Amino acid sequence: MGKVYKTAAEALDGLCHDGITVMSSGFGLCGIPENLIAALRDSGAKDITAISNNCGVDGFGLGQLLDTRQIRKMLSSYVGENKEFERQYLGGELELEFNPQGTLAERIRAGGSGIPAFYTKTGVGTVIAEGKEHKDFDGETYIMETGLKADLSIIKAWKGDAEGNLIFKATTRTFSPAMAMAGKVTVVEVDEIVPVGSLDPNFIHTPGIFVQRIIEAECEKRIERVTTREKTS
Amino acid sequence: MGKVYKTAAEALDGLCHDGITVMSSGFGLCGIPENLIAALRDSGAKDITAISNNCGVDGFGLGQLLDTRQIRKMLSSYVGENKEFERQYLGGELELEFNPQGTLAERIRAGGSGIPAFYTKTGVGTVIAEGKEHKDFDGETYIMETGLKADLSIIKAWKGDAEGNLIFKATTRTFSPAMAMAGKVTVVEVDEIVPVGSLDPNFIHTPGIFVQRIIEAECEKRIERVTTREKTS
Amino acid sequence: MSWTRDEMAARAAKELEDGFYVNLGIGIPTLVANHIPDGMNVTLQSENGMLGMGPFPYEGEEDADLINAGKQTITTLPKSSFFDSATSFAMIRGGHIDLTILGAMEVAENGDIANWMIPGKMVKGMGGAMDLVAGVKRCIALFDHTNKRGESKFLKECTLPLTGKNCIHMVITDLGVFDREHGQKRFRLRELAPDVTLDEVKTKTEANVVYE
Amino acid sequence: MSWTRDEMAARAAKELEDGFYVNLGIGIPTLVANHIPDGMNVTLQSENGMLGMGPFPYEGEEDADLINAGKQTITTLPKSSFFDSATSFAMIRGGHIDLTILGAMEVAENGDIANWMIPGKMVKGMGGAMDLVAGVKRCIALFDHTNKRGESKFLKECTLPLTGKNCIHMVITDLGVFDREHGQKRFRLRELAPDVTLDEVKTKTEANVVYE
Repeated sequence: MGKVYKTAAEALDGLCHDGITVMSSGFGLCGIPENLIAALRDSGAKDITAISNNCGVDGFGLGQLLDTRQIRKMLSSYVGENKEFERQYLGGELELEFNPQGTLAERIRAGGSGIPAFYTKTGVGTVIAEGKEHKDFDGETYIMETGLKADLSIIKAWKGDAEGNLIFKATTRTFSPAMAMAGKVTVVEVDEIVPVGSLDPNFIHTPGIFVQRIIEAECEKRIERVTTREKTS
Repeated sequence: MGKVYKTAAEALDGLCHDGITVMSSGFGLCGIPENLIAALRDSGAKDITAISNNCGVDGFGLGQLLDTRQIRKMLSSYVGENKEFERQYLGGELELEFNPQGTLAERIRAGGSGIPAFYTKTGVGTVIAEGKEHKDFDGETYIMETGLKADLSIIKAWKGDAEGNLIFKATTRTFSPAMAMAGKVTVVEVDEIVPVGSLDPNFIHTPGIFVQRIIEAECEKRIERVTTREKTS
Repeated sequence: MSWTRDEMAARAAKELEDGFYVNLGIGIPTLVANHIPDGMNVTLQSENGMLGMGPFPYEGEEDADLINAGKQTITTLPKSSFFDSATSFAMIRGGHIDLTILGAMEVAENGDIANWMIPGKMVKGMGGAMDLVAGVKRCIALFDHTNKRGESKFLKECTLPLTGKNCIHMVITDLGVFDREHGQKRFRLRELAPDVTLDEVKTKTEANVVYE
Repeated sequence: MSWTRDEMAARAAKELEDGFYVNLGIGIPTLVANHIPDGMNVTLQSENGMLGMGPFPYEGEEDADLINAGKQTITTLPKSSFFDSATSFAMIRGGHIDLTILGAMEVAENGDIANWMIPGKMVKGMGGAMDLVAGVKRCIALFDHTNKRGESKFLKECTLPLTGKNCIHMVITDLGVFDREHGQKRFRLRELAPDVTLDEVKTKTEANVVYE
């Protein structure tokens, strides 16, 4: 029953199959589960529905699964950094469902929280609202959005313990806590596995109940846009 | 524009009026804003709608506002520890709306998050579901619950800074983060005000944006049920 | 001899499995914690915002900021974590808790449970009970088979206001164990307490139960 | 002389108030951060989960784990806090952000904005823009008054797919400032850039605007 696995491949063993729905953490290239994405690619699973805010860049992040044609459908809020994505999408090989970023985040949280649907103002009067139930509350119009779940969530954390308790660093957190809740099975890669009891119980971001498997793994952590300022003395 | 106030009375100055809706934090007597409750009592505001998981005990916590007949209506999940509550309720002086604890928590979070309503399985087939919209998702029946907001939220935190950033200790957290979000004005009492920059940005439970006023104040922290075990040597 | 409260709790503890996350109700269910087998990793959730509930503190070491859902002072374990109520009930409602063991005033043969309200008496509130029975994967009701007047509490239909419908998977009373697997509509008698006879159970059970 | 991009940003910065929480869009709006008056406490939110966005790091001090919503490396301030996306958009959707300043492809006289999609071209996605315009208390659109062909981008009606309806409260372009208070339906010209004539604005504005 131990949650700790040695490698990304072992951690995904038995979990990947054709047609699987996978949530993958991160914002741009920040906070993506690099090793688990590679292991998912190597599993050969096809016709994947991928739920992720972005789709990496060409050849990196989820972009790797485009090169191998493993993704059939993407749910994202922004996919602007990827030529191969554009090619496959315009060629009709890839299905795409845009979600406003906040709606995407809340749908994932709802899915993991036993909430099948909720109402939001976001997207009212836009293409996003088409075909969705509209309802008025206090004289304002809202649309209904549904919860999202996944067969598998792969996420990146900073530190974790053998019980699956996790903490996240800086802006790598983004969708990870919600995805950990929404995955039928959640597999995590962390920079460092620490002994149980070394994380302060007041400051655990994701309690171990939401995590089924965990590995320690090194990431390249590529930076999409290095921006700096000059030192003025 | 500073958020730091000296006393509970000053922190509530100008915020209390008859008919106000107030959210008050805590679970039982754990994590209740003792000083702000006393200041609310002293404000003399009447016909208060109080949203709080419990109603304190006789003469302590929100129980104090029962003695002074300031509460007209309570939204709670459990009010079992209070004789004066029982007396006023059975005498028709006090209105009471029970919410399942998880529904109450989620309604408050929703209210603070711009979500006017959501669906839940909790309470389906019970008195809680009466008069509420029912809807099926994937063959299961859910009921619609609405978001809750307050004119004023009074909450207790462990440490806070002048920007309103907060951390909570142990099981005092409960409804506080959601109530901070759902209050039009949120006033906090903390055990300790610490310098801005001394709280680790990775481990702030409630970001300062949700907090308008803050005081440092000592609490009695009465324990409702002291339970201990014997030392076996 | 029917089971004592502690024996009922011990029997309920046999339903635990390694790796389980469990929420125990107030009363007899609380005693189940004393019967977790050594070496089995079971994590107790307290719906006021804690996973990994530890034992009661030693005298003088109580922390007013650390209580369980029954408002008792408790302690942490190395694996413990704290979270807010919205997250706690996301955990419960979202089906992440493996098992809950709850007290009951009445359970019906269709799995309905009533354990929060007696009309005409002062109502204390349902607390987290409605969320637990609606959300947790498996719900066990643990209660005395009959009331003080000797009347069955395991009924054809609940007479008290419900906590949840069709949500109880197993019933453990002082007389025995009844369960229904997923998909099965009716409870089946699985086990009798020592020296309790089938006749006694049949006499004291109003619910239509399969007796093999 | 119409305003430069930097002058537009400086003009937008005049809408900031002490204590404000502000979300700045990508492009010209980002420049507004350079014009926050000294001594004014303005907290910048980045929708990927940060309050209190600091300046770009010095070379060699970039942290791959710390970026803004434009995916640029940034730094923290003493007041900074991090949180997850669900909380970040609870903040936005729940009306806790005082002001957002966004770029636009088109704004209509009724306050509609289009800034995410040009049909026929590859669509990159709306990111957080739809949430921002729907949730933030006050929305300012900051954009060049005309496109490359000299055609007005401040229109009677948007021609591109909308980001949000009736949500823009102020328009700042290279030619001037237009606003509508709450409840007012139409925008009113408030200010002209230096040496820009009323005639020029009228010629270049398709929207029905109140010119006093």
